[in-house]
Amino acid sequence: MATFNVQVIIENKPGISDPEGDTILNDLVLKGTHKTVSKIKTAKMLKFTIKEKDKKTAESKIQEICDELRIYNPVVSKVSVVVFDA
Amino acid sequence: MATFNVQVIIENKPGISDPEGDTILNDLVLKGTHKTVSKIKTAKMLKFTIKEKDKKTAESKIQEICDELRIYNPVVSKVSVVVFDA
Amino acid sequence: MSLEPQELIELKSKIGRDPTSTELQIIAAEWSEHCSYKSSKKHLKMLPMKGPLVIQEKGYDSGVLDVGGGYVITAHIESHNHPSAVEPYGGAATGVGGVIRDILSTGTRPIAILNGLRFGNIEKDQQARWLFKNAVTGIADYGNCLGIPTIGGEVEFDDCYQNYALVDVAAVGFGKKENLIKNHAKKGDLVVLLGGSTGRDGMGGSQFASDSLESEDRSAVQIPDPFIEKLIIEAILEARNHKLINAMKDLGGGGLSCAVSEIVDTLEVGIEMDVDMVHTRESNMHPDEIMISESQERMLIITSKTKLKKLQEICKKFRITCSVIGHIKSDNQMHVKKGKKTFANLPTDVVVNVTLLDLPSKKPVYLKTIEKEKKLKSISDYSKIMMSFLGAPNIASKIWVYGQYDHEVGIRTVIKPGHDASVLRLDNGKFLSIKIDGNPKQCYINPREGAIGCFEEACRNVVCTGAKPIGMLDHLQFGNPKDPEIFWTFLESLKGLTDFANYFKIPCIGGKVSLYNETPLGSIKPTPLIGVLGLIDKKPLIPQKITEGDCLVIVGDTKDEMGGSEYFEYVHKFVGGKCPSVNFVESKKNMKTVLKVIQSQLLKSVHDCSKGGLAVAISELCMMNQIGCKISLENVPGEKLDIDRILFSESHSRYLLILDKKNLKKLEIILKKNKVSFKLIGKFMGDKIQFTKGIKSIIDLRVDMAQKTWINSLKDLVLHG
Amino acid sequence: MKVGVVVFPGSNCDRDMYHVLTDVFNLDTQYYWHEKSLPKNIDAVILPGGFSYGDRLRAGVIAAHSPIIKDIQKMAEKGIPILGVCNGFQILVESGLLPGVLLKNESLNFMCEWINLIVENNKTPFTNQFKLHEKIPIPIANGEGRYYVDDNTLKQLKKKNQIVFRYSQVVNGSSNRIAGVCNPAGNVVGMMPHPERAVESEINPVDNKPSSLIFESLMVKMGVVN
Ligand SMILES: Nc1ncnc2c1ncn2[C@@H]1O[C@H](COP(=O)(O)OP(=O)(O)O)[C@@H](O)[C@H]1O
Ligand SMILES: [Mg+2]
Repeated sequence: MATFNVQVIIENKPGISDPEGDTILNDLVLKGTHKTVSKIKTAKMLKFTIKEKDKKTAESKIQEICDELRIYNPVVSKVSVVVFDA
Repeated sequence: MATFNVQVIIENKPGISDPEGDTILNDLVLKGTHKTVSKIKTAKMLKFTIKEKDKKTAESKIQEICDELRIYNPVVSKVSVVVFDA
Repeated sequence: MSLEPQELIELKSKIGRDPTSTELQIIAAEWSEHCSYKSSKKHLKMLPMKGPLVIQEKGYDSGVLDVGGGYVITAHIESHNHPSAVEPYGGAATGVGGVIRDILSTGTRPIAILNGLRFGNIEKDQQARWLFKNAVTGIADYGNCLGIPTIGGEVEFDDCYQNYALVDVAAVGFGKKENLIKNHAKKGDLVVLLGGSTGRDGMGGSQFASDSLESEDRSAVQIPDPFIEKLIIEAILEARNHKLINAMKDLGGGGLSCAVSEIVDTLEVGIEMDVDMVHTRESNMHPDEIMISESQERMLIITSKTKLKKLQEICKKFRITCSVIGHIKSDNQMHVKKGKKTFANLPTDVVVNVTLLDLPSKKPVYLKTIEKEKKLKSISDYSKIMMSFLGAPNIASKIWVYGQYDHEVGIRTVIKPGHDASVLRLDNGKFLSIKIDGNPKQCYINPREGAIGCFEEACRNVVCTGAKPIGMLDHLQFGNPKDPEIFWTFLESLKGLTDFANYFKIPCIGGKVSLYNETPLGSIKPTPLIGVLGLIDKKPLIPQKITEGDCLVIVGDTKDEMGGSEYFEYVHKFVGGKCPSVNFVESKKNMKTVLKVIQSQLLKSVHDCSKGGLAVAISELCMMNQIGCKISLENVPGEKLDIDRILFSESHSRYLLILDKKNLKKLEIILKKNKVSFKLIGKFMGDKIQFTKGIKSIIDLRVDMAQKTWINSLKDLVLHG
Repeated sequence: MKVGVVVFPGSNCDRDMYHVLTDVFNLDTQYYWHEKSLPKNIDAVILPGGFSYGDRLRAGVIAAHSPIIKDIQKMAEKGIPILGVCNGFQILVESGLLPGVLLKNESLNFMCEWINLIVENNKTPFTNQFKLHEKIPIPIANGEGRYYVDDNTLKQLKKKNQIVFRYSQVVNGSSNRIAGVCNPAGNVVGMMPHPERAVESEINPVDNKPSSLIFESLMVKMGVVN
């Protein structure tokens, strides 16, 4: 058994609006001096610490958790899972 | 000039509690069948699209934006910036 | 954390030996200004604390008022200034949490929150905007999650708070008198720590609150967890219903050190506790750290052995941790162990009794000249000035703030924020009216009159709803008390409040002192904040919609008192002039008379006249009711004054009465009989706010345009700079 | 008639709802803690507002995994009237009993204000006493109240008459100004605004009659009144 750090990123599916990202861009960043930014998207991240026999199992376990427990809402969000050695 | 995707991850500094992560762990994940998870930490992610002459400039620009515009509060959070080619 | 050299000597002589490091930490926490009130305590005694409705019990952290029918109201006020200045979101949120636990510790359910907020100049200063925005979100997120309505408050911006923030939170509780916790403990009782785990966050916060911010000790930041606080509230109220709580105290500044020593000392018992039994967030915490950690959302309960099991069941139901950390002894010692090893063993009276200071005071030099007026530029277009004035951050509607607060949960809120005081219905058929007010601009110019003014203004707001003031909360916020000039302003404010409270027989039921509020620019202006609670036996005056033809009558004189007015400071950038002062006799007469006419049901609504003066108060009525008004300034009672003074003087004791024309005669009879100064000054009509003097038009504004500016300007400032 | 008010850790409008059901409408009402099961003979179930589990991860998602939800699912299938208000609506959505999702308000802020609803479906157990398109002054208080469905689902909702309430004006950016929906059978209804805050004239600055009809509809449906 080994310990893995797993990053789960939950973000909007394409086409779903992201008022928070837009607000940070328009009311904060573009109001300042930084005009080279053209888009900001917000996402939520969960960092799991999990003990499994290998990387692959860790990844599939976390994917399972995300689907089963509705860590993300499939109507609007998608999720991506990246495993790191702890 | 090239376009870069920059991921900014904002999370609580070490030692600062994360009640949301604790709740997701204890009231959702551990109540289910997945007992191999031992910790969950939440973080916020911002994905910037930025046009700069190179990767390094992109990174330092984004770091500047985060600091100057108080995208995060250094008292409680830390930020990490990762640049990808678009 | 450290003691002053002479305090260390004193400690050694009291206990006859060198203190251990844990003892030093405990003492440093408890003897800090924040916990011990060492600079202010001697003087705070002057405030009248007793009254026919006041219930005094030992060990209460909030005031208790008997409101009849077997019910009580509890109330308290706190601030979280230093933490909010570095982490506005968490600082403001945990500020709410702290005062809620004070209410809870008496055994009453928290039913309302009020907040007073102060920041630097948000028009110029991005940092001030950031602080403001995040403090508001912090309060909203915490109070909303708890399901306790935030029903009112105030917001003010002033250069003196640059890079700083004052976040004051008042809370009200309600419950049956018979359910009040009668704090008691006997030998063998168990001491239980309940709620969130103890961690290293918030180490040394009370010390931090007493130090000036320069050191920026950022470890003193606390992470809010409103969800666990909500569960604690429900668990404790359920435990209360089962009579499982012998005594209770919340953990605030000074953490376990202060909570344990104070409760044990109050109950005249001793304690033996084991830090290993405290549920911690991190491993390897040192006993010193456990004793002084200010981790939030924790309560201390003393229960009997036989009641423990039921208490544990309740905690389990609400998924909160509770640990038995010690037991009560009869020796008046505070004995702290880790396993078998003793880390501290102090007489409780030594811990809780710091030597009180009697700091020197001296009238500040600046006060000699501040009330002199300078020549001001003359105004050619009052309409234009008025329009920008309505968008000034201190005048503009605060709807951007209270619109983010759930002010209705609990379904008690009869008068919602946006008027003068807010009103809650109580289960005994009566109503509670409450408002907090402050005015540092006036307090700076005249600390005594300014403080009295805040008190009267809060009373006025409550009176506008038909309530009789029954209790007061004060929060005294000043700079470094070791500066004799600052300490003088503290004493003057306190004396003023005392005089007013005595004259009006309004007892002080609670308060707080926050000193060392220093910014990079120096001390803040004196900022006492006064909360007034009023009781309505029958029916509150709920503002009715003003319609075409309604009359506007003013009660009270307008005087040449422009010092500290928003007009002087915002329009003329002038700090100075004569501070408005309250004439006690006139004030009482006006209050009583207005309450009388409200009871005789002649009025549609009453609005108090304060910040921004008559011009703003009347405009507010027009904008809220979307109706115009024609006002004849020559009819305004009082001294003979220039136009700008009639419009913008912030004289106290003035009320605007709105009524249907058919009731005017009856009203005039009552007002005359009570010998108050009054006059019919205007009529509601059309869609313009029109101030005239004789035949001359002074201000002419479209209500809809004015309203747009007034409603949106704060939001626009925050969101778009 | 027996009504159950379900209480989750962090529910905070449960007591308000209970007060209205018992003191205003004289209904036999009982609280049910989220770990308990619902009795078979219950006539209606209400999920009140609040912040179950502190709205962590996403409003309603953790509570949607509570043991009691299984019972609620069974009751839903049996056609028993179920109403979710605010957080209760969020829980019903997250547990799949109602379609769509509730996102952060477009303003990104918590919003507490009085708005107007329009009744779009007066056939549900909670709306049968309304005239179609009747206006209801009522308060909202939420941070995640923006109802979202994709275009296809929206078409379905319209076809099956599942849109129960709409805001009379744009409030928070909801798809089609939707404020409340029901399941295809119509017995499960979710709404963001708080009817329990609007049925007593003392605290209702506008008009308490329309909101009362939500509860009176239920009573008619159950045959308590007609
Ligand atoms: N921070 C706040 N939180 C909640 N309500 C607020 C806040 N600031 C102002 N309000 C509300 O806005 C209204 C006007 O406030 P204020 O200008 O302070 O009134 P007044 O001049 O009568 O003292 C009041 O109802 C008050 O409770
Ligand atoms: Mg007022």
